[in-house]
Amino acid sequence: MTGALLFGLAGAALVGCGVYGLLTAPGALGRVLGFNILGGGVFLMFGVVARRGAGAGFGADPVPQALVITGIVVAFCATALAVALLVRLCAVQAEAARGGDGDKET
Amino acid sequence: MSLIADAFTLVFVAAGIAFFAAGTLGLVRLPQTLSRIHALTKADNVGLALIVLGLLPQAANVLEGAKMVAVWLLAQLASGAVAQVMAEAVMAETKATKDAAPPEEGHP
Amino acid sequence: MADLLFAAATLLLLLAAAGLAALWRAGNDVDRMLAVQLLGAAGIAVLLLLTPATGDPALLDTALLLALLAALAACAYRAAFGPARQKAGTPPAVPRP
Amino acid sequence: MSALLVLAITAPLLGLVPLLLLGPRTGERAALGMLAVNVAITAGIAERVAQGGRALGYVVGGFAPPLGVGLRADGFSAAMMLMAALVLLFTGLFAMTGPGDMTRKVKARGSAGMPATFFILLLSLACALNLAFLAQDLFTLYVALELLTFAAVPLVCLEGKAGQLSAALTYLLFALFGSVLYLLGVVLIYGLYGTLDIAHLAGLMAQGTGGATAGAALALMSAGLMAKAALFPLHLWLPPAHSGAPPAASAVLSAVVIKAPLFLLVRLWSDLAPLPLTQVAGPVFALCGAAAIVFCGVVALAQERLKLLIAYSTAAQIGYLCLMFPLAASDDGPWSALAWTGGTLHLVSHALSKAAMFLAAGLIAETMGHDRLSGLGGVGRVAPVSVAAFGLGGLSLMGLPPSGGFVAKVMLLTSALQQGAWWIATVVLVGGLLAGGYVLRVVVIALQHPDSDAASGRGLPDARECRWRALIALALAFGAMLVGFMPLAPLPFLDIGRPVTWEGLLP
Amino acid sequence: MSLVFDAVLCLVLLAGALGVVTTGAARPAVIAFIGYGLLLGLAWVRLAAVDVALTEIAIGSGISGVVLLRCVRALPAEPLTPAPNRMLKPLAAVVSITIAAALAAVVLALPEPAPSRAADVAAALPATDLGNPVTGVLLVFRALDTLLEKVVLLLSLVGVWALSRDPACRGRPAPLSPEPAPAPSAFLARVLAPIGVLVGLYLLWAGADHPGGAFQSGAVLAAMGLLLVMGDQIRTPAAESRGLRLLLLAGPFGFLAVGFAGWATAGVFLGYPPGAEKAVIIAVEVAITVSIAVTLGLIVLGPPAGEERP
Repeated sequence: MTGALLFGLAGAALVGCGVYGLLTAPGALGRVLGFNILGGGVFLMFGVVARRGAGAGFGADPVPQALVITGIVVAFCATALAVALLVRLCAVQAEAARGGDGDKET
Repeated sequence: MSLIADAFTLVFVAAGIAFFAAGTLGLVRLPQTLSRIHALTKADNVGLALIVLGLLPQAANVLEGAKMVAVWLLAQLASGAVAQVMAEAVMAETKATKDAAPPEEGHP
Repeated sequence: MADLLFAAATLLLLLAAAGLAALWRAGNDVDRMLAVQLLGAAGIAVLLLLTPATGDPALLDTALLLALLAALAACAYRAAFGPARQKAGTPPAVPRP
Repeated sequence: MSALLVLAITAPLLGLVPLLLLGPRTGERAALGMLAVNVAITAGIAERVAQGGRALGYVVGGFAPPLGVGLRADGFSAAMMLMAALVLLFTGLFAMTGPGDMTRKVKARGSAGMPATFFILLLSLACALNLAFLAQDLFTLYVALELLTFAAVPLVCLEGKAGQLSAALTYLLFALFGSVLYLLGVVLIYGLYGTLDIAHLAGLMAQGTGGATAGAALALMSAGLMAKAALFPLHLWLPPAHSGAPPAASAVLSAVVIKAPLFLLVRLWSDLAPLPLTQVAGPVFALCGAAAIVFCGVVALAQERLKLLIAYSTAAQIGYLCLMFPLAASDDGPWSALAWTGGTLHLVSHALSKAAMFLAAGLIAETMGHDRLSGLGGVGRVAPVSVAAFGLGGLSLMGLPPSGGFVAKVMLLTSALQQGAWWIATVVLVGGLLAGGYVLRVVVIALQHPDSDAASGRGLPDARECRWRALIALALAFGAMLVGFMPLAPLPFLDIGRPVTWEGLLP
Repeated sequence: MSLVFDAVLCLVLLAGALGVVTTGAARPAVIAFIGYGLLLGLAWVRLAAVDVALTEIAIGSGISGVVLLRCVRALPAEPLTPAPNRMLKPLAAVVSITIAAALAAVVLALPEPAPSRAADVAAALPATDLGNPVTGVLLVFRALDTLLEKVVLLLSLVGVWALSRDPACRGRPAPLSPEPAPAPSAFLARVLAPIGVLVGLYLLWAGADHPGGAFQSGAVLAAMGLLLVMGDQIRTPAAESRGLRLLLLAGPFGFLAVGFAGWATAGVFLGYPPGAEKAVIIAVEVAITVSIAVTLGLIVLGPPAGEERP
């Protein structure tokens, strides 16, 4: 059980890392990475909650584990959407910088 | 019987770790990226092979042992190919910098 | 026996971490990618060691996945930073029309 | 077990199939049909709740809540659902390809219908909102919030301009930060109680076993919801996102999207948290709300662009709901019930009036070719219906009779005075004055004689507002006025099904 | 001894996370993030969560890595750094350390014995005929969450496609590399992808009774698809293709159809027909695996580039 506690502390520290990344990142990509680290820490804490709830023949409470899987997929979707926005933004800005013909689209 | 199996496992795992250590050392000490790739791949493959070999007696059943071997084969294949990809990336990058460095603005 | 296997896994992890740290500070980005590959290889070995140590055969599936996806990162790196990548200062590559 | 609750969530999704498989026109018609069906379903739910006098419940998959997830509609959620469904339907009608749109293709800026993507997002919003109002499981609510975010963010940047893209990115990052905080709270709650069902949690929390951790969890969840609702210190993303989006998108974003996290905030503190904790947290929320009303109201006064002005007004108006928390939590019999009714009515009337105003502003901007206030002199002549819709919507923001805003603010004011909360009463009044300032400023400019607008040196354009679209905005504004004919008393409908329990709802 | 291993793993994990957030440049930060994902996968294994570990390795590290590396390419080489505030970093450090310490205190204060739903799941699982409790929670007990999460996935693809220059979202997404694939990448794709597809199918098949399932399998299949695209073995698919759209819809709407069918067969929405639970659950899993694979792959590939001109 103490092993789970260690990971719980690591999860808390990861949340701290993620917040630091969100606060200090110079660009949007850095913030996205910070968000991912933060999310990883939160998920890890959920995993610890699951591990502590081991019983009934299972090594861990399966409910939080299932929720974490859902959460990881959602977090990935968020990352991908943010990245797509960022890529498009960079392209539009680069176009505008090159010739200012970026606003001819409707 | 299990004592012999355990001893076998320990010897081979220890040897595997030694190879990993050698690979890591090479990775740190070798001067060029290309040679580092070489060191990494070789050490990994041999180290992993020794560990898999050592763990085979510990496998609960034949299927588990077969899966271990499958993991090793897959890792072998992947790391060989990855080494190629990375080496190609190094070549491409050095070529790009070489191309880009000498001429001032003469690039099409 | 399980303890010894755990000790071996710890040793591997430490080795990978040491290699990682050294490469991270010294190298260029390809070297950093290499460091990640090293980590992946050590991860596979660790998972293999933990399988008998914990008695959970499902860990082998994780190792299998790790071996499979190590290649993905390398390929993605190569695809993203090929020679067509301009040097600093030029605008980013626009997608093909 | 009421099947309507399941239909409320799934019916909007069914509309996605034709949108993704068939042509845009067919898909658009199917989408509007589904939005109408959604109104019918939510009206049916509201009617059942009112008739039965008790909440409706549904247990998905047949596994009762501690293990499975349940849906539940009480009076409060039924009212919110109906409001959201109406706003979505009207916005959908506003955004559809109209009779003249295909022929006027040449007019690049013209009010052609929105692309098919818009309708996909609108239907997804309907699903997400209904889920947020119905779900009783904290993790299902997390999924609902994510669904809402993923439907709302692309709405901001449908046109792909640089400003919109960066506003959407900021919005997404804020929303994601909010989700993570909310999820962290959920993790702690599960660690404490081993369940995420609101009814079960309310019982467990009332026993006071959680201690400081429970408080921390609620605080984290609230902070996350505040980031998503753009409540005062976390409102920075709202003005660029809501003002930059196309008008139909701005309308739903401002009117209903931010209402879901606000609703959950109310749910959290009135149904989940034990009363002593709510009484501690109430003043903090009220303080944030007061700051939002005053600060964002003043900033709105200083805006030079119509849509930005309306967006800042949204950030300010959110504050009124937060004033409700200490008043409703005071356990002061009829006066706290009055505050509760006032807060809810404010949510509803603000949604209707703000949708009307954003749609009207969009039409005004389209007619004039810009939305700079200094150049809008005399716009009342070319866009009379839009200006009327804007003015009527503004009535509700100012809190003048007859309007929903008036009734809501009077209720909050009465409750505050009766409970001796003078500072809240003052804030309500100051907020009304500020709203009066920025709404009247626009109306006065719009009604000016065009010639008096010498500074800009440009006359009125030949274009005319799109009449049927303006009428839709006007209808929404009238809806906000209709809310104003409520009696000035606690509404029993809103109290149906509280406190939250599954008793009598499970099979 | 296992405690020592856990402690070392936690420390390395933290070092990786710190590496991500303190490395100033984008490319090293993303590379560090890929390594961090691998370590997180190991941590999940140690928490007796092999299902999560598989998901984390496949999605959190593998596919996320592709997305992020691609993003680095698109960023301008010299990021516009705002004038760095001297106070920002120490202040941020203080804030983050405070938050981490508070959370650590909360973790230490969690109640003992821990509350758990494990017993409920164990009691209800036999009725579903599944051996893997996590699959049971995902597809039976909390099927509504999973169904809606499929919609989230679809919606994020809609969001990505909405960024296309073509408002009607036609055409193919740009390939991941602007140039033809080098020989080693092509070789890797040709050799590894078929094996990977087998592994993906194996995870799907195993998922009913052992760790694995639709998410993990879909992610592996998507990764293999991306590998093939990066190796120039297949073209990116055209967004307007009717077949592709059907594949996208198969998962969420197949699941929804099964949910409605449950009304008829089990008397409740998202119920499974008594006696045929496992067969129907596996059918649903197959449908959502296909949709997850296609959706994840397309999300990574990005918005379609508009209609092709011959």
